[in-house]
Amino acid sequence: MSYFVIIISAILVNNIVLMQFLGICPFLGVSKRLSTAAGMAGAVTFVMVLATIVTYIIQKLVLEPFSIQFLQTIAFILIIASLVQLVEIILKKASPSLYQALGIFLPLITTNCAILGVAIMTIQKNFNLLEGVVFAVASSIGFGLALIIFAGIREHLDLMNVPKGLKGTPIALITAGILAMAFMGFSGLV
Amino acid sequence: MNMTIIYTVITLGAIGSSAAVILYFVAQKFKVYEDPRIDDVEGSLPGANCGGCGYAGCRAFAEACVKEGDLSDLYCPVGGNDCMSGVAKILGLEAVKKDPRVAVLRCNGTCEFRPRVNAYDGAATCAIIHATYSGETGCQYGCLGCGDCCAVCEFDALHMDPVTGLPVVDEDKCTACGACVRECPKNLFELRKKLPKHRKIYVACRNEDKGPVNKKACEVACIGCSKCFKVCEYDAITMGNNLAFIDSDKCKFCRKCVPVCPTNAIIETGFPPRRVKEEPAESTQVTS
Amino acid sequence: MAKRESTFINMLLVLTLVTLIAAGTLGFVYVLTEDAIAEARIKAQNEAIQSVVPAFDEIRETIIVNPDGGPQDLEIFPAYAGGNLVGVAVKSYSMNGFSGHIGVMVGLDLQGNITGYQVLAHKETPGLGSKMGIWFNNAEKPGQNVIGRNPGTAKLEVKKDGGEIDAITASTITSRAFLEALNRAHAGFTEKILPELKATTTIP
Amino acid sequence: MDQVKNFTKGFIRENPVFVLLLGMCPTLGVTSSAINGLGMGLATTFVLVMANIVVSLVKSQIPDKVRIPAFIVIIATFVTVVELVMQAYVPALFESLGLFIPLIVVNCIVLGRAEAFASKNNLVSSLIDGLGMGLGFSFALTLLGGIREILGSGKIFNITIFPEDYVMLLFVLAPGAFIVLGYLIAIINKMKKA
Amino acid sequence: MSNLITVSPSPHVHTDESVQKIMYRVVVAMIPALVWSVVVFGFDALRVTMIAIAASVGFEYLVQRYIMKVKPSVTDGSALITGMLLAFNVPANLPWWIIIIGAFVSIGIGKLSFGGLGTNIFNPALVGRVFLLISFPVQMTSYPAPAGSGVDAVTAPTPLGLLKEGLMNGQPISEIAGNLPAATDLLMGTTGGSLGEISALMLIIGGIYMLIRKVITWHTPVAVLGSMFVVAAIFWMIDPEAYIGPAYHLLTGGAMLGAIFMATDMVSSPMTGKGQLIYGVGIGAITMSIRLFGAYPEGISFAILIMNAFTPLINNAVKPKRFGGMK
Amino acid sequence: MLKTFKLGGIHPPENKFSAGQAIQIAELPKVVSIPVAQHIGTPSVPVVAKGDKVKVGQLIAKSGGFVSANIHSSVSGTVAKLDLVPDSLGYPKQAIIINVDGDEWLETIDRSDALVKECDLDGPSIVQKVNESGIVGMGGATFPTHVKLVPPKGMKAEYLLINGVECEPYLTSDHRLMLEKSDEILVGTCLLMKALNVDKAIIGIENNKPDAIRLMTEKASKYKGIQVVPLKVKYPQGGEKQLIKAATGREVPSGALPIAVGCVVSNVGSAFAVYEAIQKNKPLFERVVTITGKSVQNPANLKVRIGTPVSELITAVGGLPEDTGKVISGGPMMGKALANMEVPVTKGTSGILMIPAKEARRNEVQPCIRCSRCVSACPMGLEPYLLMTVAEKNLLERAESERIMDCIECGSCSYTCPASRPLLDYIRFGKSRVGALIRARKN
Ligand SMILES: Cc1cc2nc3c(=O)[nH]c(=O)nc-3n(C[C@H](O)[C@H](O)[C@H](O)COP(=O)(O)O)c2cc1C
Ligand SMILES: Cc1cc2nc3c(=O)[nH]c(=O)nc-3n(C[C@H](O)[C@H](O)[C@H](O)COP(=O)(O)O)c2cc1C
Ligand SMILES: Cc1cc2nc3c(=O)[nH]c(=O)nc-3n(C[C@H](O)[C@H](O)[C@H](O)COP(=O)(O)O)c2cc1C
Ligand SMILES: Cc1cc2nc3c(=O)[nH]c(=O)nc-3n(C[C@H](O)[C@H](O)[C@H](O)CO)c2cc1C
Ligand code: SF4
Ligand code: SF4
Ligand code: SF4
Ligand code: SF4
Ligand code: FES
Repeated sequence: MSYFVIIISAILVNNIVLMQFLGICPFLGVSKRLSTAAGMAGAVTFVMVLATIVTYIIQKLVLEPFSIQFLQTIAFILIIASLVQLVEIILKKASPSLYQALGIFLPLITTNCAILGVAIMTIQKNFNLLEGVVFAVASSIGFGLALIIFAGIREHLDLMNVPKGLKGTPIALITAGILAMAFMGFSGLV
Repeated sequence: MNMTIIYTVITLGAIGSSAAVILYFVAQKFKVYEDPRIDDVEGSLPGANCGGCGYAGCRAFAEACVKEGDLSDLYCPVGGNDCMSGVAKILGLEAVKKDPRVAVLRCNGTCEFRPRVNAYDGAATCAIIHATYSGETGCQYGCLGCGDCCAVCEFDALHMDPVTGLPVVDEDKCTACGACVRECPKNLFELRKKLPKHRKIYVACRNEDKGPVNKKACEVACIGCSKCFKVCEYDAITMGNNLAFIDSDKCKFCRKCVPVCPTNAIIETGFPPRRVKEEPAESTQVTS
Repeated sequence: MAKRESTFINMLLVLTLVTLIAAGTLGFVYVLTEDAIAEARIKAQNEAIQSVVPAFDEIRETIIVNPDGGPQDLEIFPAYAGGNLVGVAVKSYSMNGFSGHIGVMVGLDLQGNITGYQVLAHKETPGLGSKMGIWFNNAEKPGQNVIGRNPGTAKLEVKKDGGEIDAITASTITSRAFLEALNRAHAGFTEKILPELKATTTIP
Repeated sequence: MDQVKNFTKGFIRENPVFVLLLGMCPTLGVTSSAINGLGMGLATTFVLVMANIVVSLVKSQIPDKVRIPAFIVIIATFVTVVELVMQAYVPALFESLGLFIPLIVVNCIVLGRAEAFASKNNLVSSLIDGLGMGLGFSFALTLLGGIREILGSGKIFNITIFPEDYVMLLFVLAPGAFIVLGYLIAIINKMKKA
Repeated sequence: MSNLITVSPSPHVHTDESVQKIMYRVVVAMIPALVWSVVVFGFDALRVTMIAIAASVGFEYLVQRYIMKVKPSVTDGSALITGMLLAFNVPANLPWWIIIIGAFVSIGIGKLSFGGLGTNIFNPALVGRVFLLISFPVQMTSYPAPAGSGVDAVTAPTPLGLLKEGLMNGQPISEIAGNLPAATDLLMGTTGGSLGEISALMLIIGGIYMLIRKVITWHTPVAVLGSMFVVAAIFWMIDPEAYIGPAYHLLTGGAMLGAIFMATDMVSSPMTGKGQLIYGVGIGAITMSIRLFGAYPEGISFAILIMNAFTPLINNAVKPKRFGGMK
Repeated sequence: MLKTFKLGGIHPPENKFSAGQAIQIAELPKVVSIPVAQHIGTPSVPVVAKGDKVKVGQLIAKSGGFVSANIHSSVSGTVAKLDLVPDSLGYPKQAIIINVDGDEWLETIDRSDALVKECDLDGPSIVQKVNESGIVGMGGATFPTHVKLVPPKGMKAEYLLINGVECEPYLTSDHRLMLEKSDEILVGTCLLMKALNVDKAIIGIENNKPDAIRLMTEKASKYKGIQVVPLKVKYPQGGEKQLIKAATGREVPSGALPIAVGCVVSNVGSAFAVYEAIQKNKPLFERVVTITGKSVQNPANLKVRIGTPVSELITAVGGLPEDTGKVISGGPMMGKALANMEVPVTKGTSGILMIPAKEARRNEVQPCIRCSRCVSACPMGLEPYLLMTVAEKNLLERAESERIMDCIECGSCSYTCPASRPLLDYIRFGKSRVGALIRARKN
């Protein structure tokens, strides 16, 4: 049941984008078209799960035993940056088609708050490794959900005549605000 | 020494050096494919992404410049010669110099000169009117006045004049990107040589009907009488399809053709006023 | 100054050096701030204790208790004045807040009456649940005041549930959770302190 | 003169939040009050300036291929410093900014990107650039925080402006952040054009 | 000009339908519920409705005229509906200034920011209502007591509120049921609640009128109510002491108002019947999960807004049946 | 339960004022101008020169290719000139202008009214004769009929459908023709069946013409294989895909021709023209035109020579009503508005409709409220509101994938749109751009 709670919480109640404000840059930047949004969602899921696992291991095996948790930030970001690079290389070699699909998003991911944020939250929330993985998967689903809903809306708005001053980012933010408002209905669900 | 500092140094050192090792192999195995000059070229372009060069945006044009290795077919109309020589410098190539050009509307059929014979009532775009029928006036060649051209101009250089019903080119803003030339369903725009002080002499008409027909449709139509053709000493004027055309590259701006036109279809702008008489047709076309 | 080439040795050297320097700096700063951080933490705790129990001059050893087998232990800080126990501060909690965990420092006198409380940590909604910090400590509104009440004798529950406390408007959930934390603190008090008190001192 | 422009551009014309749309997470996440916005802004500014200074000092010693990791390490170091110092001396603010303090690292990679890649500026202009960007960022965060605080809790910097009965709670919650920022960007766009 | 012959592309004839006619039919359909509300809540209901309408229409005019600088289109009647539905969704004793804020949010943020009629993603009235609900939780959830329900009651809880409260206290349904209004009360609307939602009967009458006048199709309302019924029935059958029966869910809260008047807003709902069924089922399912498991006793407003966000995706995925099959 | 097609469709007011008016012969004009491009396909090539004397029925322009048609003189007189004459769009098109003197027909034409049933020509000869007689579809599309009669290789026609639907409001020419020339149409149908080598023909007639249904059913029983199918009234049932769906239940796949489902569709007027061509040796040079309108004094169905100026037909029904705001060639749903009354009647002119000024102008365009009425009305299952938007934004790939090319331009969407949006205007425009794109891709 608690996995269920983690999942519902991460996807709906505490949606990483709409409620926690993580990964806003790609949320605004890569949501213009459905196809790219889906690609980004895939890439984020992949890296987020991987990063959560590796940082979790580092935290538990290195930082905590030596009581140097204050190195969390620097260690995690280094790991994430290298991991993204590594994934890029491996993908390029192992699966060029997947690389084609995800490749352009990978560089954007290092600077995606959501990855670092989820890695840190996994530690903060005292999850075990499996819970951490479930949390990461659910968070990335939440991210993907928000991104894809949003891409649909933005493709639609592109066909509408939004007032000049509000075109683009402003209306996207306002839409996100209303969406966040609607998601508040889920509060208390878990 | 404090143990914490030692652990810190060891841990981070380990992470840092392993990152370095990994990255080294990245650098070794996977060289950068993209030519860095593309970025440089793109940086030197105006970044309007207007497509005037014929490519899908500035980046695509930059890629083409780098790939082609020859700039003779590549030209950014917005950035102009300065921009192209900049590109040429980055790539170590020769840039082609092109005379600056400016869009000119070859129709002077204002509401005043051209009576309406029916009223259109449908989707208000020139393209749709053009597909629907020949237009609200007797001239099927003239401007339809819905401003499709203005809508495509990225540079805010075209505006409809509510009085004349014709678009007006703001020559200072026009970059000769050619968007209006491509857009106008009546093919009324031409990119002509740009001269200082907005000097131009051109036949502001595309009506290919015979004289009697088009005279009824529009007071300032070119009736194809060839008087200008005969008076031109530089072979700049050609006749065809009942219509005169002045080649802006050959015209020497002697202004002899202007007064001989019986319908005032030839427009001159940017010249000092003539001593003899003022052409009424000018007033509507002179841009500020 | 010429750029360094991206040779393996250079890269390894530079990166290692950078991290080492960084690590050194950090370790240094950490050592510098370590005490300050700990102090700040203790100070915050002491301030909390101070604000909830009557004047004291000494806090004796912390007592750990878990009265209801909940997920966390309670910490009881016995406050002494002139060598006599004057009250305790109980670090209590509830997991049933609107957004989960709520931490409260509860002050109790020797009878188990609430002498004060301070919310230590919560994630309740600003403007709604977050009002609990002041709501239940309002002498002007007896309906919502908990100070002076004794969870052992009074029914510290929201009125909707048949208790005697007015819930925060539109935040019944938070109110319930908050009161749960108070009751839990009292339960800890009853389990550990009361028997001792009964044993050592004579309370009527 | 150039330096002045370099410095001021971060406020409106190239404001990292309003115009460049960078660092949106902290912008939205911590601005439930003006003071939080200001705190976050200043912390970021500190990291950015320090990192810029260090990078411009050592840039010639760093091979191209490891520039980014090195830059990340430098930034992360300063972030950790900020973290530790805040924890020690302003624990309350540290609590309320929460997760977003470590996230400065990500943000600064973004904000300092030009610096990291181009590395073409000298010490002074790097410093000024960092300062300008950082203060622009702080300005944006404080403005956003201020507006949200006034609308959402009737206060600004904890000074009550109007009674609590009339506040619109939504503005201190997540949706309010998006909505206020949306309209702010629209207004700034309009101002820039005028 | 008038004596010139007109030329235009085909077709040359047009129905006598217009946007105005559609909108005013919706207004007519809402009148029974409004009248009933005035009967139950007295003059206050009328006061709230009038303020909401005046503010919505006023903001629409002012914003279009002075901020957007376009020709105001207040006569199309859509702002009128938004105002009325906003009023239908709030307690009848809401202070005037909150109503005005709600109208401003509905029209200014929910509608005109997207470009005005037809462009908005979300149902404007619900944007306003949810904004108010979150911003002013106290005022938005203190419902006046219906006339004749008891002398001393100043505020009355909604049936769903009573239910949620009881369940939260761990009471079984059989125990709570005694406090709950009877089904006939729900149908007639002599219970606490937002001013327009109380009488299921009046809303159904309005819905039937709109169906007959072809303003709406059956898909959305049936899908919303049907899916709510199914979800409620499943849980009810699992444990009738913990979950109340499905009929109760359909008759209480905003179910009818939402399903008939709000989910059917054509601007923010999918285009095809099949799409509307998916949309409606989504609304029903989300509403029920909020009602059964969430913090709020009622969730249809949130559910509609969430499904509004899915509308573009549904429109992309569900195409009308093409003549000649899919390629 | 009457048959009809399933998707979409609308019910505009019928206003068939001239349904009771018997077909009359129009007065001979003084001058005719006969355009050389009156049909879909390659324009014909004139075979007469200025000053030539011509007789009624004489070939004056030869078919310019396979998809093209011969053109015959509709009058006797002298060729005045070959010149550019504005067509109904106002664009000048090549035409042959003939000054009329008298009414001298070619001797080969049988001018009697007697019904000739027997025909000893075989299929290919019938097609040959249809080709020579310049018969094109009279239902409005003016597609050369002989092309339809030769199915592409590998395809076999199974049904011949005769389109007596006349779903356009106001128009009654097919209706009158069915009442007055029922036998001729049925014989024409038999000839077409023979040409196509099919043994089943269906005549589809909408229920609003009960007299025609009764008469045709009664007469058809005497002809083998011909069945009259009454259809429920719904526009655009006359569209060939809709008619096939309604009458046979088959659905022509997107982008395919009717022959793909074994059907060939011809208008009743075309069937009548085939009868006249084969049995009476009379090429196509005249047709029935409905001249009508709400304020028209004597709405009429006139048999008109091709090339007659529209203005003369208007005079024939009492002149242009004072309040006229728009004159349409064809029906109100698909017809073209005329900017000029001097344009000639062509083989495709089925009616002339005068619309009063107060109905001539469209309502003010309002924003789309996404009511989806256009979607429900579209007989092709398209999403007109979306097609309009993508056409407006010039998103051609999207327009293509949303199947803009399937649009039959019936106008049901524009008709129903409560916001009076010019849907079809934009869709038509989008189609032309997408069409150009597809052509460019092929080359
Ligand atoms: C965004 C949001 C935040 C909320 N925050 C709280 C909260 O902090 N504490 C709480 O008890 N309820 C919170 N609620 C729940 C509602 O206010 C709920 O209606 C209330 O708790 C129960 O109603 P009542 O207290 O009026 O009986 C929140 C609801 C929403 C939508
Ligand atoms: C290029 C082209 C080829 C055609 N070929 C055939 C054909 O081989 N057989 C046939 O029966 N009809 C053929 N048609 C005619 C169409 O089926 C149809 O009758 C004509 O386009 C007019 O139909 P409409 O009035 O419904 O638009 C062809 C049409 C076109 C445009
Ligand atoms: C929307 C629409 C409506 C049509 N209505 C009719 C009609 O009422 N009667 C008719 O004969 N043809 C009508 N047509 C033309 C038919 O599609 C088809 O081209 C014709 O029946 C073929 O016969 P023809 O080639 O002999 O004209 C219509 C076409 C369209 C696209
Ligand atoms: C059947 C129907 C239902 C409507 N429902 C709503 C509604 O729930 N809320 C609202 O603001 N407007 C509603 N409108 C009015 C209008 O469509 C709405 O304001 C648009 O969303 C504005 O673009 C409705 C209109 C119709 C025809
Ligand atoms: S110049 Fe061409 S595009 Fe411009 S308004 Fe005239 S017809 Fe339209
Ligand atoms: S005649 Fe010439 S000038 Fe006059 S409207 Fe036509 S094209 Fe324009
Ligand atoms: S005109 Fe085209 S899009 Fe419109 S209803 Fe007819 S087939 Fe559909
Ligand atoms: S009928 Fe008109 S208003 Fe309705 S969806 Fe279609 S285009 Fe929009
Ligand atoms: S600041 Fe850019 S993703 Fe968070």
